[in-house]
This record gives sequence, structure tokens and C-alpha cells, in this order.
Amino acid sequence: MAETTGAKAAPKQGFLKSLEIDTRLLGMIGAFIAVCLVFNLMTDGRFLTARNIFNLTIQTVSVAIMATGMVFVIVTRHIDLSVGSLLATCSAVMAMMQTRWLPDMLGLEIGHPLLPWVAILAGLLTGAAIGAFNGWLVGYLTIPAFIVTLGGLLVWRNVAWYMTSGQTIGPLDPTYVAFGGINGTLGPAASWIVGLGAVAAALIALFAARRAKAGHGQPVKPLWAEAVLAGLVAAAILGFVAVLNAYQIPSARLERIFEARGAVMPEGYTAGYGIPYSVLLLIFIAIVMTVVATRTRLGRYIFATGGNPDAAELSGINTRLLTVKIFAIMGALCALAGMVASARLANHSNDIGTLDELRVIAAAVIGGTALSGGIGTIHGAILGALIMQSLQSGMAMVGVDAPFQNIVVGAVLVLAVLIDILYRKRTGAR
Amino acid sequence: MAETTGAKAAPKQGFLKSLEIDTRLLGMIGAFIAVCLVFNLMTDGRFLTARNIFNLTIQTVSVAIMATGMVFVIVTRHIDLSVGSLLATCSAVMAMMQTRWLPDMLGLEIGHPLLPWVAILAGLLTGAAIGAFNGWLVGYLTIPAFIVTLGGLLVWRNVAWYMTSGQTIGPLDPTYVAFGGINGTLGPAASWIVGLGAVAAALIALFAARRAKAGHGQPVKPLWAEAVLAGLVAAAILGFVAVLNAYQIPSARLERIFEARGAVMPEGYTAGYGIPYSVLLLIFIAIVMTVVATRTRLGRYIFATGGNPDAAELSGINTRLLTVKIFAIMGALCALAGMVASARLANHSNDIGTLDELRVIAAAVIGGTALSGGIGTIHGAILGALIMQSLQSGMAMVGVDAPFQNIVVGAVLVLAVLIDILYRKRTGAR
Amino acid sequence: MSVDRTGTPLVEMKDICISFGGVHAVDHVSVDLWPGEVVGLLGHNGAGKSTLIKILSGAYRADQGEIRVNGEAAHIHNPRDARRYNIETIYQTLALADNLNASANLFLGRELVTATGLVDDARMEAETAKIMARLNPNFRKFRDPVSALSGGQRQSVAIARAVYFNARILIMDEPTAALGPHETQMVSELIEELKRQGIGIFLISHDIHDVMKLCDRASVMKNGQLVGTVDVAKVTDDDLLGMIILGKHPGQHAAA
Amino acid sequence: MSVDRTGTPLVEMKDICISFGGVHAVDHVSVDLWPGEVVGLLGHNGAGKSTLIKILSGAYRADQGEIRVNGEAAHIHNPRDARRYNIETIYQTLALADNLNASANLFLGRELVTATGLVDDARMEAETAKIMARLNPNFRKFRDPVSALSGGQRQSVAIARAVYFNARILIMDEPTAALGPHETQMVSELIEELKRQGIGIFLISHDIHDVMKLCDRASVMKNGQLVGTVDVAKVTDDDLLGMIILGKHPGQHAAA
Amino acid sequence: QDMTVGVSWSNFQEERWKTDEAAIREALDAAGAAYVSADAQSSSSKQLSDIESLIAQGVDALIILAQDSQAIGPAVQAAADEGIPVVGYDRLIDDPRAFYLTFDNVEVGRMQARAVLEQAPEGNYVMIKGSPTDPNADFLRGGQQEVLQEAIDAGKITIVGEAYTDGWLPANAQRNMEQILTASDNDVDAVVASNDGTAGGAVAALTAQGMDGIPVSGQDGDHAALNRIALGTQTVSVWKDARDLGKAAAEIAVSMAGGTEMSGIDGAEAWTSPGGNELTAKFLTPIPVTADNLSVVVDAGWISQDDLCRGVSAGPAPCN
Ligand SMILES: Nc1ncnc2c1ncn2[C@@H]1O[C@H](COP(=O)(O)OP(=O)(O)OP(=O)(O)O)[C@@H](O)[C@H]1O
Ligand SMILES: Nc1ncnc2c1ncn2[C@@H]1O[C@H](COP(=O)(O)OP(=O)(O)OP(=O)(O)O)[C@@H](O)[C@H]1O
Ligand SMILES: O[C@@H]1[C@@H](O)[C@H](O)OC[C@H]1O
Ligand SMILES: [Mg+2]
Ligand SMILES: [Mg+2]
Repeated sequence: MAETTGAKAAPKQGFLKSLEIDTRLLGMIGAFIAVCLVFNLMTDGRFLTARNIFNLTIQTVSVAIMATGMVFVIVTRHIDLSVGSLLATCSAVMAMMQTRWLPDMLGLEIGHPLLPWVAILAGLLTGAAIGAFNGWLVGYLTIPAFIVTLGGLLVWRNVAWYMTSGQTIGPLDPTYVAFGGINGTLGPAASWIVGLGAVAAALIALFAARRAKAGHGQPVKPLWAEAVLAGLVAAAILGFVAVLNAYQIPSARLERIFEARGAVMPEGYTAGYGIPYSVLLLIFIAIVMTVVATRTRLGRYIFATGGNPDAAELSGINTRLLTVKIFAIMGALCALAGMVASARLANHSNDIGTLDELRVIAAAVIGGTALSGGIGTIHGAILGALIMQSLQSGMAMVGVDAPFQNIVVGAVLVLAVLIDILYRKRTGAR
Repeated sequence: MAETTGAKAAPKQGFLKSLEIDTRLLGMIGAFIAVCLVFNLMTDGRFLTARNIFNLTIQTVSVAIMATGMVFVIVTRHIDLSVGSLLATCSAVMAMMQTRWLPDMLGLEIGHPLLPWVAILAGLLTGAAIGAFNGWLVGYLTIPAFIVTLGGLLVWRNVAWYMTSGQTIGPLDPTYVAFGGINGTLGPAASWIVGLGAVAAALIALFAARRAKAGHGQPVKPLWAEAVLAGLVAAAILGFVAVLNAYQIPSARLERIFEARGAVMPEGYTAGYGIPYSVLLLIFIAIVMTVVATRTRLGRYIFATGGNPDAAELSGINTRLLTVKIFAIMGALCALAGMVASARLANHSNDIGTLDELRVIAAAVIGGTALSGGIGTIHGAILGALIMQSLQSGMAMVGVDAPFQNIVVGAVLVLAVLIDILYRKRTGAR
Repeated sequence: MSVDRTGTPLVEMKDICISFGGVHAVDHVSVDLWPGEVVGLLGHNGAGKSTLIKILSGAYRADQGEIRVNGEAAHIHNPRDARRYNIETIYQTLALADNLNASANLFLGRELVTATGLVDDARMEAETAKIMARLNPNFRKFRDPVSALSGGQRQSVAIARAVYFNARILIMDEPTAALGPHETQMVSELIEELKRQGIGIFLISHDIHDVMKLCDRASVMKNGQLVGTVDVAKVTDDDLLGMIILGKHPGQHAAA
Repeated sequence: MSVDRTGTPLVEMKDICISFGGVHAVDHVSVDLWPGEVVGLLGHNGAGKSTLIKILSGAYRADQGEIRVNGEAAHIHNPRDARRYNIETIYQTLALADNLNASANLFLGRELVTATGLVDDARMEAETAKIMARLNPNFRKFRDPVSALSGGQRQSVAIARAVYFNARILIMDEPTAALGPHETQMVSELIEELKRQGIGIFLISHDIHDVMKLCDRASVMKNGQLVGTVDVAKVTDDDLLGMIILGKHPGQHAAA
Repeated sequence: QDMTVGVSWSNFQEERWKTDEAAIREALDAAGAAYVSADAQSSSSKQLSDIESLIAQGVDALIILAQDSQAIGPAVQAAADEGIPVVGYDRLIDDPRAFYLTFDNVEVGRMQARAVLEQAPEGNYVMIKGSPTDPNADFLRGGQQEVLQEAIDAGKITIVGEAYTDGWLPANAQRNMEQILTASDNDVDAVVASNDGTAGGAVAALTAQGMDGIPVSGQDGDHAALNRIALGTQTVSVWKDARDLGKAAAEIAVSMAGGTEMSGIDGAEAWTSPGGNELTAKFLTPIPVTADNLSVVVDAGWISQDDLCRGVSAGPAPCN
């Protein structure tokens, strides 16, 4: 509201202003960089190696995928505590499909190329259906989302337990496991191609946006600012690809790959990993979700409902149906996250996704999503997930006791958000 | 807001209207009774025995104490995820105080009558101080409560771990353990006295309220309604005492008591338990918190801030300081809850309070506290805690598979809230 | 009298009742509206004006009574239904999403989209600029969330939203309460123009002067009940004031 | 001229500036107020009137400028500070806690308490009834949360809150925007009475007629800047309109 | 059915409890007794409530998988007051009124370390410990240390990384292993993991580095872990045949409910707990399952040969 004491804003700095970069984002990136640098110091430079950045990226994917969906849920003033359990149920469905049900029922043999895809589809449908059901309870029966999803937290974890009779299910299909991260990467050449393609797409998008604005006679940034921005984007994309490519496949693993092909590894042969499929998936989801949030009616309605539910309803938005859609999206994303998580472990285990609800909500909130609704960004949530994961992984590398790690993670979490808040206060961004 | 579609209300029924009972409460009581009756059927009448009601009551105390504080936190649009961890830290302080620190430092011997009281005081101060610190971070540094207390969740559990070096601390002082429930009860005679005193106090309060209203020329209920209400209250209080008195101390335990006194138990001797001290403590807290909520400035400011934080600030309320107070109260209540929980276990265990944050928040929400702020009652939260606990205890009695129990608990939780919602829709109460 | 009241009325609200917790906010009220007509709704604070028109706009559901649009029974259970009958409403509380900017609010629920189905923010902003130029020429804050707007600026956005889309029935609940003299003047002109286009307008206002100037008929409510409906040309300011404050119907001037 | 402007002014706001994200909402504005005087603040929508007075009421902090109360520099950093100077404000947005009832809102921050320190709801309700009788005689809804009140009823509560406590400086931001003719009349009478008691009042209003009737002087703002301050007795309606719309100062009538 | 036995589980997270439950059920069925249970979800407070409910339900004997060896005291007290016998299952209940039935956890730790040490007598070791809140985690770690101490003192073995695993979660073990590998540039020769779940996480991290095949320990005989032994990616799973334990527990509970004294139980011995209490206990012997004796688990019907040998071509017997 407008009347908060001291809620007024000072003028933005000229340079950043011309760039029109979201200053909200800058504070968070600053906090993230601070965390990284400190860990790098504490680990004698091991934290910022290609290898660790690669690890961090793949460790983040599962939570980040769910966090994008959580943004929508929280923006509309709801909450979803059932994501971890939903993930477990979807993962159980996918694991059972590919190792038991499909082979038994359809007679598809283990190893059949269709198996993983049918399994994933089944998982997606399960997730979306359960999510939609949650949304129906919230939207149409008007039960608070906290209660519905707290119930879901209890129900779905144990449904998953029943599906697998409490057993660890695995090993999973190799194609499926390729979605887990290190077991499925593009390789350096393809990674460069993807990277260059992304740069091209980004440039075209920037250009198109500029044209559209100019076309309607609206002010555009100065050309130099546009160029700097384009340069930054290109550098970020290509730098990221370079880092992922720089991480060399360990020779022991290479040898085994050659062996499997029946060949002998040439002396001194090396190869980089490149972009993991799971990261590609996350990037794809991030783009789609961002487009949904900012460029579609659905996204507009989500933010309008979050800003003022009554106004949204009076504007003719079917807010009940909207709730169903939001939770269905969340459910489908839980399924994808479950796929990545179980593929990463190469097994479905009973406790998969435990406590993920907290991580996912925390990622969204760190990323600037307001629990009071109406405010939030997809990229913020992903950055939030990355910060959380850096803290945990970094602490594991520093090698202090687990209890002490948790203390530091808790404290730094609060500090990182504080840095962000202070930064925004200083620059006067909202 | 006033413009929600269909938010309009039908007239209340005449009888209930004359009684002026909170219909919100009735829906919840209805849901609770439904849960009890179903369990009673499923357990062949074992659920509604004096013994099980006694158990239920003492099992509920710890979470219910915290739930009363959570009402304030949620009403002001915050959340506290750290209550379980805070409970653990306070419990660790109290346990270490009475078993290690005080004996070592002050030279108070184990068994010294001052020990438990000094320990409890230390725990209370710890809880209030940590809570106030949380409140400062939220109120003055404007870090979202979700982040602050998520950090607290990680930090304080592990601080507790370090205090005790990860060990279970016990056995605790017998006086202290008396706060745990079954080990400290009033006995039948004293219980009757307390019960009669409570009835008298309630009647006086009803009468005083009536006089105050009439004094300002405001409408009062018809005398018959006042009488019915008084009758209901008296019956409820005395019935409760009767049930607690009806639960007989097992003879093995009686024998032990006599033995300890160096006496021999007379043939055929029996005795009832009466009101546990922990339940007395909860009732005391409930009354104090209700008075704070409804009859003090602090409570008024809490609800005003929850209804419209900007308006509260503009009305000259120091909302930042208010936040500190609210979290400090929450912290002190965590300490009391920790006292009850560890006294019940006769030990401080590492995992004490784990997941209590969910239970406590759920109790408040089931009890009608709105996560969007401004609405909530203390008695509702306690009833919510009772419903949660009945579900869990009841399921353990029904004798279905443990994983299946969790599924049922989750489902019934949602159902109970739904019953309440439908009831209120039908009667048109808000 | 310029309004032709021979055909079927555009809107008939018959015998409408609604109560909140036992209190009758609207009590057996009937009003109607012809095309090209402006009907003023008057009454003291809390008389039930807003509640009555919220029933027409789908925000509330009546406990009793009937709504007819163009002579046919209309089933209006929510705001979407009302839109289907081309009923547009300016709510007294404005009903804006504070976190969105002016153009997002203006097109809320009816966004303009590009060929690919994405919302076309640039075009919506351009359209917003056009319509705002007619309502509030000082308005520049197209990019800010409406929470950053002044009271009058917010009201202008709410008005723009209702008049941009081709309504046939327009409900205006104190549309100029927060507007400055110049902005109020522009809204008056707009109302005249919409009237000429054959749109029917319910106008709630406390400004007797405005009502006398803009309205064809006026319905006065008191304590949830209809005091009466009068032909504005046949009554004086004081007649209306008498109806509002005393609830007295000026018998001699009974309307059609 | 009935106001005595020889002593020290009650309030001086000097050279006040504030900007939001680079836009100057208030730009070097100076206004003052003497005891027993009503100063009207006029201007188009978004001119900066509400922002200016929110600086005086402690809701915003100025980027630049000085406030003096009774000739002494006043440090007003939040609404509590303003209350200490006996400044009371009726905000344009009313600033009510929707979940509380009328009397809880009226006494918010200054509850009446019993001997035991508990809030005395019965007495507060009785007091509320008294003051509301003077503002809005139809008002009955003492027990409902204010979210259930009509727009005008809510505004009555906000007015009651500001005038109940013995203010020396009263800020009224469009206090009658939502009020009916009768209720508006009662507020006008109240203003006259407060004026007689020597209270200084800043009155923001769009109703030139009201301003001419109630105010001693009028300050007009346009686009964040002060167009000028005039003695109401020495100007016509049209002079004021010219100042508001065109930003033209009627040179010959420059005020004290 | 005139007799009811209540079982209070601390949690259901690890795969093994399912098997334990089935074994207890089966044995109770055979004895004509009814089975009721509750899941404490890793909370000692909830476990106390659960046991109170089970007692209120009228059980004749209790089997308790204690979340906390001391905090379970009041529950044992309540049972004793009602004259209900208690069997402490797998995890210690430090109270003489409970019969202690377990596999020796320190011994399990020793077996894990021994099997790994045999394969990697020298080099860099990583210790993946259990949950910091589970006392068993430290028992295990203690047993492991006993065996490794000599080699450490001799400078043959260096522990380059050591981490607790919050909640025994494989995903946490995997992340910890990854970070330790990164921190040590993959210079790791063996992993002593405390159970099969954490071993699974560790192996996943090793596989990613192409290091799968170095010695890794575990316990519980989880099917996935036995499969890994057949595949050669895990060295040992100390097999505490849950069916024996479950069966024994059920039988002891039934006979104690029938009035048998603790000392009268077949195989009972007196044992002094670390807390100094004189308990009556019965210890079952765990079996370290390695590639050398894989057939035992199939022969015992613990796992089908198909499941054991899934994806294994020329492995150790019986997968050859
Ligand atoms: N949601 C609601 N719940 C309960 N009472 C309500 C609600 N909305 C309105 N009322 C009551 O109904 C009556 C009519 O209100 P309404 O808003 O229709 O008045 P109005 O004529 O528009 O007044 P105003 O001129 O002040 O806007 C008032 O007494 C009001 O308090
Ligand atoms: N919190 C804020 N953030 C950004 N801009 C603001 C904020 N509050 C006000 N403004 C802008 O400052 C300018 C002055 O607003 P203000 O509310 O003072 O106008 P006003 O003169 O009171 O107008 P009205 O007559 O419509 O109430 C407007 O352009 C408005 O958009
Ligand atoms: O068998 C193990 C048990 O002993 C321990 O306490 O918890 C984890 C299990 O894997
Ligand atoms: Mg109205
Ligand atoms: Mg204003």
C-alpha cells in the first residue's frame, strides 16, 4: 500500500537506470556472489572450479523446477506443503512403471526404448491430476491451501510407500537415468551449438522487444545500453557453457565408456561433460514459466488474483478454475522434479523429496516472492534455489560437522536475504 | 473485503443467536465431536474412555501452548517455523541446567528443591530472548518472518545439539517431571475444588460482563439465555473434572507409590488421577492469552496490525516493537511447551519438537486463524491442537497399518476443516 | 423528455431483497433503465445503493427478486455472467489489482493478444494512453503499479476500464468522488456522449447538482427501501433532498 | 478577515520536496496555517496534495525542507511523532483496520482502559455512539467490522477518529468525498465549530463551492509545485478554477 | 484371537522395517495373536503418545523400536504400571524392565570396517555416518573406528572426509560424498557408509566420477544394495536378517505376555548397557554379505535371484 511510512524511493542511479535491469535481481545476485566468494576462500579455491559449478548446477535442478511452480502458488496467496510427497508419488509411479508394471502388464521388456517415456508420461499425468485435485479442494471447496497440502504431505508420501511396498526401486532405465545430471550430458560440441543458439535467440528477443516498443511510440533505452545488455547476456550464456565444458570426464569413467564400446581409450584422451540434460530441462522450464508469467493471460490473471483477489473476480476472472490450473502446473512440475531426483539417484527411494517443501518455498521466498501475494519472479526463485544449494554444498565441502553446517546455513540464509534487502533499500528499488 | 462474490450472510438461527455463541466455534466443535464418535465406534468404545481422554489431554498440551502464541504471530501476517527448534533449545537449556550446569557451577546438588525452578526460569528467558531476536530481525530489519524462522529452524535445533553434545539428557528432576502430565496430577479432591472454583469464576465473569453492558445502555441477552449459557459452562467444566478423576491410577503404580513411602497398600485401595498440572498450566495460559487478545491494548494492536498494517502504523502503533513483543511471547511459550514435552519424556531428547512447527501452525489454522492475517482465536487454536492430536492418537488405536494411518490422518484433517467450512456457510457465520 | 420509454426496458430489477446477517440492506426494491437513459441512484450513506447495483453486476446474489435484461429473465450469478450481458461496472472501491499497472488493470480479463496468443503489452499501453487522454490529461504514470497512483488517478483508471469496452449497460458507483473539477467535467461529457450512443447508465452520486444535470430519472433509497423514482425534469433540488433526508415522496411528481 | 495572523503560525511547511523513483511528487512547496484558520489545498488529480500532507502527518519523510510547529522546528519521522504535536489526520484512503469494528478503529492507539488496565469496550462503544450521532445519524452498525460498512459509513468513522481527540492541527484529505448531502452538511458544521475553537485545519477538497464556503485561504498545487496561495474572500470560483486547471496565478489577488 | 501385541515403530523410512513388520505379523499369526502398530515418524514424543494409545487399546505385550533409548523411559514405565511386557527391538531401551533383542550394532560397525579394510588395506577413507540424532549412528561409527584404529595409527589409512547424514537420507549422503570428492580431487580409496541407503547415495556420487568399484560398506541387506554387491559397486551389506529378528520378537512378546519371565526366554543372557543397567538381552548374529557369500541371501529366500542379479552378466555366484 502506498501509505507505509518511509516506503518512498530515491532516484535510481543513472547507469543502471539506463540499462533498465531489474535491481531486485542485482541484490540477489550480489548475495549469491558473496556466498560463492566466501566459500571459495574457505575451500582454497575449490568451490569455484568447473567441477563444483557443474555439481552445484545439477544438485539445484530438482528443487529449482518445483520452485518455479511455487512462485505461481505463492503469488496467488496460497502455499503448497505437499510438493515433496507429490514428488515421491510421481517418482514411485515412474519407477514402478518402468521396472514392474509396464513389463508385467504390457509385456514391454526391461530395456525397451519406449519404457522410460511411457513412465514419464504416466508420472506427469499423476502429478497434474493430484495437483488439480488439490486445486479443486482449495478453489472450489475453499479449504485453506495450507490444510489441503498439509493433508497431502501425509497422504501422498504414504501412498508412494504403498506403491513400492516401502522398497527402494531400481536400477532405473539408462535413458531415464540420463535426466539425472552427470549421466546425461550434451558433450562440448553440442553444448557450444546450444549456447550460440541461445545467444542468437536472446539477441533477437531484445531486438524484437525494442521494435515493438518503438512501434507504439514508447521510449526505448539508448542504443549503447542495449548493446551493453546484449553483451552481458551473451557473455553469461557462453561463460556458463565454457565452464560446463571445462569439467573433464574423469579418465576412469572414459576408460569404462571405451571399454563398453569394445574400444581402447587413446593415450591422453580427454573430454568435457558439457550441458547436462537436466539443466537443459530446467532452462526450458524457466523460459516457458517466465513466458507464462509475463506474456500470457494465465500469468496476468495469476498476478492480478494475487494483488487483489476480489478485483480479479470482479474483472470476470474465474479465480476458482485458475486455482485448479495453478496447482495442476505445480503437480506436473513435481513430477518432472521427481524424474530428475530419482534419475540422479538411479533409484527411487522411499524418502525421496523429504523436506523438499521447505526448500522449495524457501527458494521462492529468497527469490523475492512475497508470501502476501502478488509479487514474484521465476528467475528469482531459481536463483533462490541456487543460493540454498550453494550454502548446503559449500558447507559440505568445508568439512565441518553436520550440526554446525546447519547452523551456518541457517545464519547465512538470513544474512543473504538481509544483504538483498539492504541493497534494495539503498538503491530505492521496490 | 466486502466485495467478494457470494460473501454474503444469511440470518442466524434464533436460539443460537440469543445465546450469542461464536458459531465459528460450533462448527469446529462439531467436527471434533464427529472425529471422536467415529473413532469411538472404530475402537469399540475405547476412544471415549476416561483413560484415553486423560491421555489425549496431556498429549495435546505442548503443541496447544505453542499454538496460542502462533495465533498472534499469524494474525499479524507472520509465521514462525522455528518453534520446534526453539522448543528443543529451551528444553536443552532447562535439562542441562538441572543436571549439569547448576550442579557444577552453583554447586546445587541434584535433588536440590531450587534446581527445577531456576532451570525453568533460565529456559523461559532463553526462549523469550531468542524470540525477541527473531522479532527484531522481522520488525526492524524487515526480513520476512519465513526466512528468519526458517534460518532459526536450522540454527536452534543444532545449537541444542551442541549444548547436549547430541546426547539424551536425563533423568530430569522429579519436581520438573511433574509438569509432564501423568506424573503430576492434582488428585480427585483438589480437582473438584479447582473445578468448582472455575465454575464460580465463570459465573462471576458472565455476570460482570452483563452488568457492564447494561451500565452503558447496551442490549443484553435475555435472562434465560444467560442461564442456559451458565449451565452449559458449568456442566462442561465439572464434566471434564469428573472424567479426569474417573481415570484410576493402575494398582502397580499405586503399590510403587506406597512402597516409596515405606507403607503397604491397603487391600482394594484405588485412586483417581485428577487434573494434571500440565493441563492446569495450559488452561492458565489459555485464559491469559485470551485476555491479552481480547481485553488488552497489546491484543487490540495485534489484530489491528493484522487487519491493515499501514492503518495500524498510521494510527500511531509502533508495529516494529509490536513484532518484537509477539515473537518474544512466542519464544517464552516455546520454553513452557519444551518444559512440558521434556518433563513428559522425563528426558531431554535430541529430536524433541521435531516437526512441531507444522503441528502448531496447523492447529492454529484448523482453529480458524487466517494465514492472511487479522483473524484468529486462542480457543480455536487449542481446539485445533486437540483435533490434530485426536486424529493421531485415534488412528494408533484403530489398528490399521502405520503408513495407512498417516493417509487417513491427512484425509480426515482436510475433511474436518471442510465440515467446519460447510457448517459456517450454511449458518452464514463469517 | 428525450428518452423513448415505449419498447422494452434495457434493465428491470424487480422486487430485489438481500440481507446481511439479518439486516435488510436492500428491501423489495424495483428499478428500471431504458436505452439512452441515465438513472440516478440517490440516498444517504448506507442506504443500500452500492449493494443494489452489485446484484446487477454479479458481485452479490439477491435473496429474492428478478432481473430482466431486454425483457428476458437474466441469470447473473457472478461478474462473468454480467459481462456476458454487456454490463460494465465502476465500483465504489474501484476493484483494481494494486500490483499491476494502469493498462494491465484496464484490460484485465480481456487482454489484447498478439497473433501468437501472447499478451500485447505495447498495444494495450498505447490504447490506455488514448483513453486516458480523454479522462485525465495530466496522467503519465503508465508503467507504475496502480498502488503508486493518487486517489483520483486510480479512479480515472477504473472509469477508463468500464467505458473502454462497448458496454450497453453501465453502472457508475460515485465515479467522480475523488476527481478534480476538470476531470469531473470530462467524465460528465463522457456520460453525455455514451447516452447519445444509446447506452443505459445507472449513476450513483451524492452530488444533487450533477444528478440534476446528467440524469433523466432518479431513484432514491432510504434504509434499504425505495423511496421513489422521479422524473428529474419535474422536480427541484429540494424535492430530491427531501426524499433523501426525510424519505418523503413528492407525491405530485410521481414518475412513469 | 477573521483570522489573526500576527503571532507565530501554527504550522509552517517550508520548501518541501519529495520524489518517488525520480519523479518529483512535491517540488519546493511552502504552506502555512494559523490557529483558527482553514486552509484549502486544491489541485488536479496527482498534483501532490496528499503527498504533501502525509509529510506533515508523519506517513512520509521529506527529501528536503523544514516543518515548524508554533515557530519551532518539528521533527516528524513517523505518525507517532505527529500525534505528539497534536496533529490528527483523515487520510484519503481512510486507514481503517477492516477487521475491527467502528469503536475499535476510532480509539485505535488510544484505547480507553478500565482501572485494571483492560480495554473498556463498553465505554468506547458508548463514546462512539455519541460522536457518530453528530456525524451520521443513520449509523447503527457498531458491532460489525468496518469491512461490512458502506463507503460513506467508513468515511464517517475515519472523520470521527480524527475529531474525537483534541487535535490542534487537523488534516482532512477529501473528508466528504463519499458522504451524502446531509452527512456532508454535518461535517461542514463541524469544521466551522472546530475553527471557532482555534484549531487549524488543512482541508483538501475538489469541491470549489465547499472551499469557498469553509476556507480562509486556499493553496493550489499543479504537478507537484505550488501555483500560489490566495485569500478566498478575494477571489472568485473561476479564479480558483483557473489556478487549478491552467496553473495561472491571479496576480492581483496575491495573499498574505 | 485373545492376545494382541502392539508394535511401536520409530519410523518407516528405511526399506528394512517393511520386512521386519511382515516377519512379526507372520509369527504373531502363527501364534494366534493380533497385530496392531503405530508409526512415530521419528519423534520420541509421538512415540510416547503412540504407546499410550496402544496400551489404551488393551494390548497384552509391546514391541518397541525406540527412537531414543532413554526418552522411551516413561513409555516403559506406563507399560510396567499396567503389567505389560516390553521387548526393545533392534535399538537399545536402557531400562531393565524391557527385554533387549537386537543385532549388536557395534559389531555391525566392526563388520563394515573389516570388509572394507580387507579390500583396501591402505589409502584414503571416507566415513559416511548415519543421522546425528540416531544413537545407533555413533555405535556404528565406534565399531568402525575400533577396526580401523590400528591401520590409522600405522599411517596406512587416512580419513579424508567424514560426514553425518541428516535423517539417513540417501540424497544427503550423495551430496556430501560429491562435495568430499570435489574437495579431495577424487583422491579416495574406500568409503565406509553406515547403511545401505547412504551407501546408495555414495555409490551414485562415485559412479558419476567413474570411481564405482572402490570398496563401499552398508547394512540392512536392502535389495538394491545386494544388487550392487552383485554388480561390484558395493563391497558389503551387513545383513541383519530382519525376518529372524521379527520372528524372535513376536515369539518373545507372546511368551512374555503368557507369563514367561525374561530370564526364561530361550537364548536370553544378562548384559550390562553402556548406561550401566543390567538388562536381559538376546543378540542375533549379523552376517556380512559380500561377493563371496552372496548366495546366502537367495538361499534364505530374502531376495529372488532375479532381483539380486538384475543387470549382472558375469558376476559372483549365484549371478554367473
Ligand atoms: N458485506 C457486507 N456485510 C454486511 N453488511 C454489509 C455488507 N455490505 C454492505 N453492508 C451494509 O448494507 C448497508 C448498505 O450498504 P451500501 O454499501 O449498499 O450503502 P450505500 O448506499 O452504497 O452507501 P454509501 O453512500 O455510503 O456508499 C449498509 O448498512 C452496510 O453496512
Ligand atoms: N507511494 C508512491 N510511489 C510512487 N509514486 C507516488 C506514490 N504516492 C504518490 N505518488 C505519485 O505522486 C503524485 C502525487 O500524488 P498525490 O497522491 O499526492 O496526488 P493528489 O494531489 O493527492 O491527487 P488526488 O486528487 O488524485 O488525490 C502522483 O503522480 C502519484 O502517482
Ligand atoms: O538398520 C539401521 C538401524 O540400525 C538404524 O538405527 O537406523 C538405520 C537403519 O538402516
Ligand atoms: Mg456505496
Ligand atoms: Mg490525494
